[in-house]
Amino acid sequence: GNSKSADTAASSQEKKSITVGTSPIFKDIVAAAKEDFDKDGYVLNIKVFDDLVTPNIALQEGSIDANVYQHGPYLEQFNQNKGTTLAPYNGGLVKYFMGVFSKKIKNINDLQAGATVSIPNDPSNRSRALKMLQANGLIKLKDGAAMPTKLDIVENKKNLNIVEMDVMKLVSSLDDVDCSTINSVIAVQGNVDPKSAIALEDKAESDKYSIVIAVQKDQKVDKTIARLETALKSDKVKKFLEEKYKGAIVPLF
Amino acid sequence: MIEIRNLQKSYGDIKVLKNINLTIQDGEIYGLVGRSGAGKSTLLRCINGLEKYDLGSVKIDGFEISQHSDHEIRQFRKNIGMIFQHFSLMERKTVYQNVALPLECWGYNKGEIDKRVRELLKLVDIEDKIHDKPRVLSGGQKQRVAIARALSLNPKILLCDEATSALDPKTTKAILLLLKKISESLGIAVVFVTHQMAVVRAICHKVSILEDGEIMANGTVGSIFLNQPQALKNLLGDENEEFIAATGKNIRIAYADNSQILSAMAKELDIGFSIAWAKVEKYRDGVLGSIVINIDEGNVQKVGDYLTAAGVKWEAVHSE
Amino acid sequence: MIEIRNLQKSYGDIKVLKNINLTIQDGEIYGLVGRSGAGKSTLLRCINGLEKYDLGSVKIDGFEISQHSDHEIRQFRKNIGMIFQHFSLMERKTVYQNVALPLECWGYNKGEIDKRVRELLKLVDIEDKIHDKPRVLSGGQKQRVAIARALSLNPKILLCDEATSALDPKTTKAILLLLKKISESLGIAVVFVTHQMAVVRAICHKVSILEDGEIMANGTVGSIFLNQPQALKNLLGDENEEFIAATGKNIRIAYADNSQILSAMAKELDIGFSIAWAKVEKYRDGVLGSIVINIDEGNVQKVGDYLTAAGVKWEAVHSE
Amino acid sequence: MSSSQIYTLIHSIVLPELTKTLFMVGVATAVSSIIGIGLAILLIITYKDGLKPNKYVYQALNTVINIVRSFPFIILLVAIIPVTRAIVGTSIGEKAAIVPLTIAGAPFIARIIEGSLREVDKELIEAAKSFGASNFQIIFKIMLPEAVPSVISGITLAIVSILGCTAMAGAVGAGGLGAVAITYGYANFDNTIMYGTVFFLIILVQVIQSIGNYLYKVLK
Amino acid sequence: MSSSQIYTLIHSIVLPELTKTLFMVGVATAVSSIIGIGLAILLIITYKDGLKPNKYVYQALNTVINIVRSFPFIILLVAIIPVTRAIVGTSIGEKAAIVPLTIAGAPFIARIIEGSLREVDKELIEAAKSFGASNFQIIFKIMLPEAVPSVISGITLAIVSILGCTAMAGAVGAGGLGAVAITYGYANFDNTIMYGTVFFLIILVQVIQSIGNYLYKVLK
Ligand SMILES: Nc1ncnc2c1ncn2[C@@H]1O[C@H](COP(=O)(O)OP(=O)(O)OP(=O)(O)O)[C@@H](O)[C@H]1O
Ligand SMILES: Nc1ncnc2c1ncn2[C@@H]1O[C@H](COP(=O)(O)OP(=O)(O)OP(=O)(O)O)[C@@H](O)[C@H]1O
Ligand SMILES: [Mg+2]
Ligand SMILES: [Mg+2]
Repeated sequence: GNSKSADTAASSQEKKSITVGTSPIFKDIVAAAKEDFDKDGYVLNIKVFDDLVTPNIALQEGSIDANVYQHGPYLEQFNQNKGTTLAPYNGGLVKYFMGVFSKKIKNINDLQAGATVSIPNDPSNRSRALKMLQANGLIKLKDGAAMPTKLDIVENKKNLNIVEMDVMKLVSSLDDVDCSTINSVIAVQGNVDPKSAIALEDKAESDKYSIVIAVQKDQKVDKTIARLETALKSDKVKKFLEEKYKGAIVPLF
Repeated sequence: MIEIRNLQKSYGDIKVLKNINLTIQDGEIYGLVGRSGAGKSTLLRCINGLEKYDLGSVKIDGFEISQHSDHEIRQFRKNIGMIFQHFSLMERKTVYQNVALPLECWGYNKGEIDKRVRELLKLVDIEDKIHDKPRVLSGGQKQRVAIARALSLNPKILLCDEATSALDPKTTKAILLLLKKISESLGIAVVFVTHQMAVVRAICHKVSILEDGEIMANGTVGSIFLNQPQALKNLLGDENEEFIAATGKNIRIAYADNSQILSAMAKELDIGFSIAWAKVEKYRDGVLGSIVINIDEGNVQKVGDYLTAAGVKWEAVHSE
Repeated sequence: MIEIRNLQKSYGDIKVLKNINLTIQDGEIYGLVGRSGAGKSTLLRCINGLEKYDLGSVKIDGFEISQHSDHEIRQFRKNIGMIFQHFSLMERKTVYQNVALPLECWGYNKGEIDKRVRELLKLVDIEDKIHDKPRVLSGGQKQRVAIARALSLNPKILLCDEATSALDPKTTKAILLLLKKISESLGIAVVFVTHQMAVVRAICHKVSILEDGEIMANGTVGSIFLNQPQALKNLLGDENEEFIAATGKNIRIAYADNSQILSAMAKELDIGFSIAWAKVEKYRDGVLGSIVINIDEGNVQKVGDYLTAAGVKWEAVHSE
Repeated sequence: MSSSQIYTLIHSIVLPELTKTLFMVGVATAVSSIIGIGLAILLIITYKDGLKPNKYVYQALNTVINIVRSFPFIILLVAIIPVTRAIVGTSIGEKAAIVPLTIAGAPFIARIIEGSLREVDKELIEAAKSFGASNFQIIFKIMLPEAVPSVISGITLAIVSILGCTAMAGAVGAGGLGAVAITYGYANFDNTIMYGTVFFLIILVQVIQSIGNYLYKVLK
Repeated sequence: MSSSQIYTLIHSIVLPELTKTLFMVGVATAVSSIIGIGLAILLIITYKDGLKPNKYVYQALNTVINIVRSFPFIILLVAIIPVTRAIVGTSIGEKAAIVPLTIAGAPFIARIIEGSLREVDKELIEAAKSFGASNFQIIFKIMLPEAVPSVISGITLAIVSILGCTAMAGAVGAGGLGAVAITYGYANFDNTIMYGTVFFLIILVQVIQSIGNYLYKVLK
């Protein structure tokens, strides 16, 4: 009985081996932090989820200890809709931004009526894309929609044909559409220079969407998560980000 | 005992069986003959309940299939072996496994099964193909496997649907002998659908002639072949064309038992005759058949009177 | 003309055909008999090339299938009709469509096809099932459809594998008559595998007896049935057991043509005899058969001498 | 779910997306059935015991089919973008989705039909040979007609599988009920939309399967 | 691709992920075959012309199968998370992926086996009835053995389809070759990893299909 309670005590404060869920996009960042974390007997297990819902479900059920893939608003919305009790661990980690890219036009105002615009089909990127289109005066969205979808478009003066698709397909869709809303991470990975964007998300807007470490509200491994945060916010990671993403992912530390 | 009363069955509008009445005793070998499509197979399948009927009853030792539970029906069918017209062998099992299947289904142990299967395969003379699949068997070999399978559970009733149609004469004889022996020694009833009259003569006690779903004639084999009812003639076809009679007249004599009628007639009437056609065969325990003799036109009256006086059935048949 | 020379065929280790030599002329109806598994079907299938053989040659009008292109083989097979032992009908086509199929494949027009199909279905007397699928046909009905299909292209050669085994006697006669007529009027060769000796006698000119893949006897039907070679006896089985002879002796007489030998003998020798067994049938254009007479023991010598003097083949047969 | 929600769901999502779905599934099934049946026929013909055995052709086809079947659908979607663009002029939208759906469906259908054709009784093929039917006729007048019921149930299976794939075709902006269920329902935490659309998918599958079963029964 | 890259690919990705893939596919196929065969048997028994016709049971099963087949796999994955958790204790990882793979596979296999069993000759079933075989025996001693070759090719088809689904199991962090091809290859625009892993998937499919074909040939 004694040793067991000791175990529990230890794991509640500093579980030595944790599992962190992440997405294909952010897995490299977490991996970059692994080296620092994995010292003194600590082990960081990385689980890559090819989905935006399941990492939170896994976190809620306790199958993983934290996840790193979503921005704050998404997490909030998730909690609201799914009744989960997840929370960001301290502030934002990194951020990326949205841009409008095109192989056909140089200026967003050159967009013809009836032009085709591709946008991401996942809620976290889609909402940002739509808001960016609104900011550029192309469409109007219903007031108060936290995570708007195509259904929330109330005005579409240019009668744009907005096509939703997988974020990963946006880059290749540039050959088929007039313009596309792509986030900087995908752009850089798909060999599109983020600086070639013909329009960008408001800085104030993209600041809202910083990526967070999500944990359970009443999580019991505070110390270990703190260690994770430290590892993620290291200079090493910063350097890695600069080298690999060339400014497409902006460290917030 | 099989009792069939007022049996009726239709497929859609077509009445396939019309008011069939039939009683078959234990130990009896019963022939069922009739033209193609007359309903023989259907009648046979009604007996073990593979086919549902519309009206009437089929009882076997008082058991009417429509009134019983699945379990009872299984038990009942265990006692009824059936040889199917198209053999219905399992394509993916060997000869051995095909014959063993009913035994397995009834939970016999391995040793018993092995003994019985080998014994049966020997009886039907197909031991050399024991581990072959039906695919590589000849038609007659398949039929023999089907016969062995039907006998495997020592049925009390055996339903044979053209069970020797694919067999050569010698094998046919051997199989018929086997069936006769089984029927006699164990008192089992055999219903034998066939197109081979020789088979009927060889082993059947009684025979029914089906015509368009109706029994048009039935009785002992002797009486049917002697009396030559119209149904039999319909079945065998007009045989006139078979007789050669360049000259003279043909007279058909119903020939039964070991009478010396022909030699006696030749001597007494001092006439000559040739034989235009004859089929006299051992029928179970006597001989039976018809002989068509060809005589001079002038002798017809004499011969007719002589035969009538001797109590022999005869008729003049017209040649081509 | 079909010429088979030194034909050999094995399945694995089993030699199914051993050095078969056979010549079949145009217009000839050739019987192929033999025990179950003797290789009859295999031989038949070698003739139209459905089965490959190991050695030897099969030529039809000089055409050897193994030496020709697909296209030529098709053309060749167009002229060879085949009736399969297991019918091989298309389950999902109607009777009409089954018979029409070969005609369709050879590009006949709708009108011709319709005319021919209806004519054939009438010939085999199955018009009433014209739009039924094989599933609902009786065994004999299926066989008749198979016969109609085989005749549809007016073949020059017809291969029949137990083509009347599922037919009642009357239908059998009608079909045989049909085949005979076709063969005579169009000079086509028919190879007829069968277990029914009556069929052989009724329509075949010549017959070969296969035993374990070898031709053990062949010749005209007359000579085979008169001479009763061992192969025939092997095929028909020991017939002694069929004769009843409580008393006296049985003598088998080979009976051919319209002789009055029996009546003459009765009168001349002044003896009586009964008939223990007889099968005398019209064989193509004459009669042929055997008669077993039962005589007193004391008369055996007399009768034997008489028959020998008259040039009639005979033998004493032992009863049970 | 309130009735106004249902109305919105049906009007703004189900009807337009159902149309797209039917379009994608219909065209993809039709084309992949044709290709699949063609491949199956080639497989059957060139098989060891086939009408024209040809080891090389058989192995080549077999391998190509296996290769295409090996691609996870989402990857196939990307891998064949040049092909898609060459055929329909664009790589996005429901027309573009038809190409990968077809390419994924064809080898699946080929395998199913191959199975059905393999089960056709050898004796029937021999009978056809006996009256001189050409290989072409043996395939189209004997084997395929005899296999029709099992081909029908195979294609029914394939249609439902292709319908399942359309959900993933959302990745190229094709829309359709499945994609809506995922992107608007599932990913947007909207259970109304998710189960609502799935409900219509269920009805669609039920209808497809019933038609398949009915045809099977009639044709058998 | 340099040889060191290939080495890394094989060592750090292919081998461990292959093991996971085989594990997921193996277990899911085994379990869903059992369930699928069971369902198929029930369908066949309760069918209108079956051994024990029962309209209600048949319709119920039919509908359940259609419902499960209607779910886009990703939605199924999430919808059954409570079930998954109850069975394997977690909703993530390869063990957890087996549950949805099985649930998706079973109705697919059920349909395939149903098709195979339906093709068993009615006359054989009658022959079995004639000697008093029980329904149980008719299914297990006659129908299934007679249908074995076509069951085998059906299950081969199903294995490859389940393998295809494992790619989507990446959504629950299950890993496996397909998921790696997507998350490391596709989602990272890394063609080396993408096509490299797909190459191993192709080999895997080739092996599965060859085994299936071989068994079919032997058993036929
Ligand atoms: N399932 C069915 N549906 C419709 N009609 C059928 C069915 N089965 C048999 N028939 C018809 O019933 C009639 C009798 O068939 P049955 O098989 O009993 O004939 P049979 O006397 O055995 O003939 P054969 O000697 O040719 O085998 C035939 O006309 C046949 O077409
Ligand atoms: N595909 C095969 N593989 C192996 N053996 C075979 C094959 N086909 C036939 N045989 C064997 O060849 C022999 C001859 O068969 P065949 O079918 O020619 O006989 P048959 O004379 O027609 O007999 P039946 O009168 O019974 O139809 C049989 O012993 C049979 O088992
Ligand atoms: Mg019958
Ligand atoms: Mg044969």
